[in-house]
Amino acid sequence: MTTTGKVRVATIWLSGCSGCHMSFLDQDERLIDLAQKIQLVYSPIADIKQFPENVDVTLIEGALANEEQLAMLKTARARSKILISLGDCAVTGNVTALRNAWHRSDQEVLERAYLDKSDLNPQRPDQVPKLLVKARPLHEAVKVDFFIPGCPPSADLINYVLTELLAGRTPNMEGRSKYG
Amino acid sequence: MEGLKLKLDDLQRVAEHEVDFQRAYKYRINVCCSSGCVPFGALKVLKAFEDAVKEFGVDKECKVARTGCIGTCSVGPAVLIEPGDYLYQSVTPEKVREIVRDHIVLGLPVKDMLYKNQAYFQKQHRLVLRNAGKIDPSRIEDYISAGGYSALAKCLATMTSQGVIYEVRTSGLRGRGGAGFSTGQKWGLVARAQNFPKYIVANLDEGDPGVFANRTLAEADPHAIIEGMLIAAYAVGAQKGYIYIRSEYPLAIQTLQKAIAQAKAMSLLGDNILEMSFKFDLELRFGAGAFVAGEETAILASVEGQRAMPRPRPPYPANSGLWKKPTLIQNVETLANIPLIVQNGGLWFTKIGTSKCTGTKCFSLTGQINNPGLIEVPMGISLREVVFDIGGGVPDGRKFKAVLVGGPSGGCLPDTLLELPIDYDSLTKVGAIMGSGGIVVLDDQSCMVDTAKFFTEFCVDESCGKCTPCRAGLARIKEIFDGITQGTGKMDDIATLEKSGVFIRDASLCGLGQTAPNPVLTTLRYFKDEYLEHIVEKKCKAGKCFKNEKEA
Amino acid sequence: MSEIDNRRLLLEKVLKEHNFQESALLEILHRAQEIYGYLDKDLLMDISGSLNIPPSHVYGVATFYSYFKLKKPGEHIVTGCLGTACYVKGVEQIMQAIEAEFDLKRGGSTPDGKLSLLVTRCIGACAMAPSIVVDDEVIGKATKGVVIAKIKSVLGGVKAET
Amino acid sequence: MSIGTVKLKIDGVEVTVPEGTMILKAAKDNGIIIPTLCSLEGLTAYGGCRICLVEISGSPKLFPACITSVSTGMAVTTNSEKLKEYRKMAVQMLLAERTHICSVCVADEHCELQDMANQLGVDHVMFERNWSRDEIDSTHDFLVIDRNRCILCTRCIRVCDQIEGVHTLDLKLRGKDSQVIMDLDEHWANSCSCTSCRKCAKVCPVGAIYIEGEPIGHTKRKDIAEFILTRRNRK
Repeated sequence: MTTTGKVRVATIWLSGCSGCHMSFLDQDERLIDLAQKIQLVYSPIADIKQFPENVDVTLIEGALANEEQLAMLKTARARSKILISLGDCAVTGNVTALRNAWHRSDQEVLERAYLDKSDLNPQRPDQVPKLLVKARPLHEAVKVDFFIPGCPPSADLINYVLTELLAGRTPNMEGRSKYG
Repeated sequence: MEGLKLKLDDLQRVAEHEVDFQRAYKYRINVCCSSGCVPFGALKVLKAFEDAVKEFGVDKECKVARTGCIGTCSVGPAVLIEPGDYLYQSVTPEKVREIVRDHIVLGLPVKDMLYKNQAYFQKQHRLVLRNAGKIDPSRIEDYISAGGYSALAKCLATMTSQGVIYEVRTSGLRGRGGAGFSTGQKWGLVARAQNFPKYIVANLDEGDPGVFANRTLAEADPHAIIEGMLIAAYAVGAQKGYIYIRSEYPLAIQTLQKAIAQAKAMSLLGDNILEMSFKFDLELRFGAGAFVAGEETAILASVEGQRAMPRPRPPYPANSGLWKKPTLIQNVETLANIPLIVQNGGLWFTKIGTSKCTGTKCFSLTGQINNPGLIEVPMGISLREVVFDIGGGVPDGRKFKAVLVGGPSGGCLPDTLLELPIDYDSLTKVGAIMGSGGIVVLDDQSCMVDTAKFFTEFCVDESCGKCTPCRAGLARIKEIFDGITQGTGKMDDIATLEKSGVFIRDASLCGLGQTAPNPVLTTLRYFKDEYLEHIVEKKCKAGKCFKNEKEA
Repeated sequence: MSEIDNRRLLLEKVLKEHNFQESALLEILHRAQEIYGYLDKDLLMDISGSLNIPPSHVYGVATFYSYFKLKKPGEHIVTGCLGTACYVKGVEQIMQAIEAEFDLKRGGSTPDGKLSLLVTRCIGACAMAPSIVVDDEVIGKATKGVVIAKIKSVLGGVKAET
Repeated sequence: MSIGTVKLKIDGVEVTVPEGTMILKAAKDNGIIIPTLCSLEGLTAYGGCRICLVEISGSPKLFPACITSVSTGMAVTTNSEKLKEYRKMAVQMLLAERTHICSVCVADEHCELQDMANQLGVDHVMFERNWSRDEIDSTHDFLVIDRNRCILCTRCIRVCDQIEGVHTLDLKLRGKDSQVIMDLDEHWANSCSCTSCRKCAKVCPVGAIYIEGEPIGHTKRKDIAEFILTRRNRK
């Protein structure tokens, strides 16, 4: 915690559809209560360039699919006390991981996505960071403290987990999570 | 003699006649022609002996016999000359003339060809293998002259079925198939079941890689198995039996087929056995390459012609087995003990072994060891005695590292546990099992992680796929091992291995799944440093791992 | 009478010996494989019909046990024993050498159908590990050189001395 | 012949049930629900999924409730911490075994495996997943099988054999390679024995067998086997 006395929270968007962030925002009026207790120090919905030091809680949406994301994830892990996988892509790989069952090389995956399946202007991408062999859930690369599954997870569930953590309790997912 | 319908008193006469017949020979040359010695040319050696005794004109005083395994499989072909039990090793057809000339004609054993390691036999106690290597398994008369079928005769003539069960119970004999359930108790359960017909299944589906005790027994002394089954049938009231044998054992199958035919011809199988109102039929059933079929309930499915998938117990086969009828399932090694117990009494048997674990156990001794082979030792003998005194220790001046007891689902035990007495309970306590008696010795060039991975792979291949832990769980464990041995292991892997191992052990349906994690759990327990070395330093001291296994 | 008819007659004899009993399915599959060399789908359908067992059940049993071959095997068969004792004694290296020498993978055959390489979990010849079986002949304490020479001689149709 | 009754305790509650009742049924009849996957009323018990394992006091072993019958004086625990942990483990192993991606699955929100995960609080899978990629057989007019979602519970095989009576389905191979097959491993359209009765799709707990174009909530009918049996026995 910082001098403001608020819990420093970050959110990260890796390979996902941003639906989990939408769900986060769907907490609606409860966000106002949350804002009393937390300070958003990094997020795709805030214009902050660098992932800061000393973060209390980081929520990460999306699967781990390329090397840039892996570096980001490692930074986040090193600088956060609590790391939370937010949503199915982060928890299972989900849609992003569909390519895993295809068992092809990263180049073939890119060609399929940018050339074969492209309706307009097929072109070979040159700015995509190098893909990992498999798209993975986050906990296969770093230690993850809590999981909020769902595609997307409900706003209620996100709120429940955050509220419990802010109160210093361990969330109990039994009967609450909605896998998939 | 074949074709003669034996009566009770005839047995004695056959035995005496056969003994007289054999006494006419001064020497008996036993050539081991079991699966272990044949590939080394045992059949040619047998032929050479037959020719040589004729050549030297001693064929009237020498009986050349084709026998089963003597146990020294690493130095085959082995030849045992009686009297005096002179054991020749690595005999070649070229050396046969020398042996016959010196030993038989001149009476001077050829010293430098004799098997040297006397300790190999001194610490053994051969009950089950009493006749192995000494009788011709293809002649029922040989077995009868060695006292065979007299226990059956004793049962039929003088004992009630309850009396037989009493002796077996008194003997404290426990199932030699691995689990170690009390044999007498099991017989009592089947005998009590009031549902007919009843069946007996003799388990010769020795699927444990590295184990060949049952095969050896069947090749060397098939009638001991048949007699044991007959006595069991008499005791529990069964009239039909099956011997379920691996199809990978062609010689054992042949030997048993012949033995069954002989027993039938002499009215030792079929209706009115020994002219008594006792009836028992015996058939062979062939396995087809499924380790799990050795499991008690899976073997039943297999005998019935189904996929060998185990089912939960209860109901136990003693009440609901083959075609839902009471069925006694017994390992052949257990059965081979029975004639001795009946003959000598249950109390006699308790004097061998330890108080809780009576009798002996056959072990197949293999791996990095000087004297691999088949041994039979009293229960309670220490691992050290087996590995070093009998086995002669590790060859080529290397260091002993671990011993694997109990087959692919056994445990890897380190040198600190070498003083452990071999019995069911002591082994279970340290995470190993008796299993079907496989002992594999590993030297310091073995990697324990690689070893655990090898056994896990075996169990993954052999899992029947019915229950989740064994099917899905073992496959995950195998993947974790792939990671660790290819350099992508994580520290979390150790906890995951441990957690899933314990779960698979506790939650699996049958013995295969319940014991499959043993190699993983014991290597984690005794050789954790090697896991850490693989995960943290990405190093394998033994040089087995981190090779690019998955090329292309 | 053609060869195929003969084989069918033999199979029929086996079926009758076992009285068309469902419980003899394994024995019948064993014998059918001996007669035909392997179990193709027509054969399995035939057995299924003869014993009145559902085809899926027959197929399930035939594929459960690794001893049954559903594909035509090579003319010559080499089987490596991957039992514990053989593994500890280095059978893996011999297998890799065979794969490299004859350009085939375990479980498969050479394109000309001359040679199949199979694996088994223990043939019980552990004391003379490592063991390789070349056309029903067990080679104990095998080495790369001996095994490869043996296979070559078998393929060349020369009766090799052991 | 009268059938006796048996008194036992389930989770501390004393219950009385007919002799020979399975623990699962005894518990259910007394309001205690033991989670299951492979078990289905009207079909023979299988005992494969290991979700319904319970503890019986006096034994260190665990027993599948679906196939273990009650006995007098038995004290059964259905929901200890260890059992919960083990159930979670079994569900995780099933989720990791093949390709399960709920968000693109026909059975999403109508899947017993997914429900089980949620109910038990499985919020992630500790194992790396195995991404199976078996061909989807959609050759049949309307029945589809996607073996990548199959959990090998064999409900379809049992309903096909025991209720429909044709035994089109069975398992091939063994262990992790086991697969549900039609006849001699034919494509579904070529199956000579299939009657297209749809029962397999109705009992499939996951999205492995489904009816093309039909909402899965409409297809699934867990009580179908028991329903048909009751109807058949009606005089």
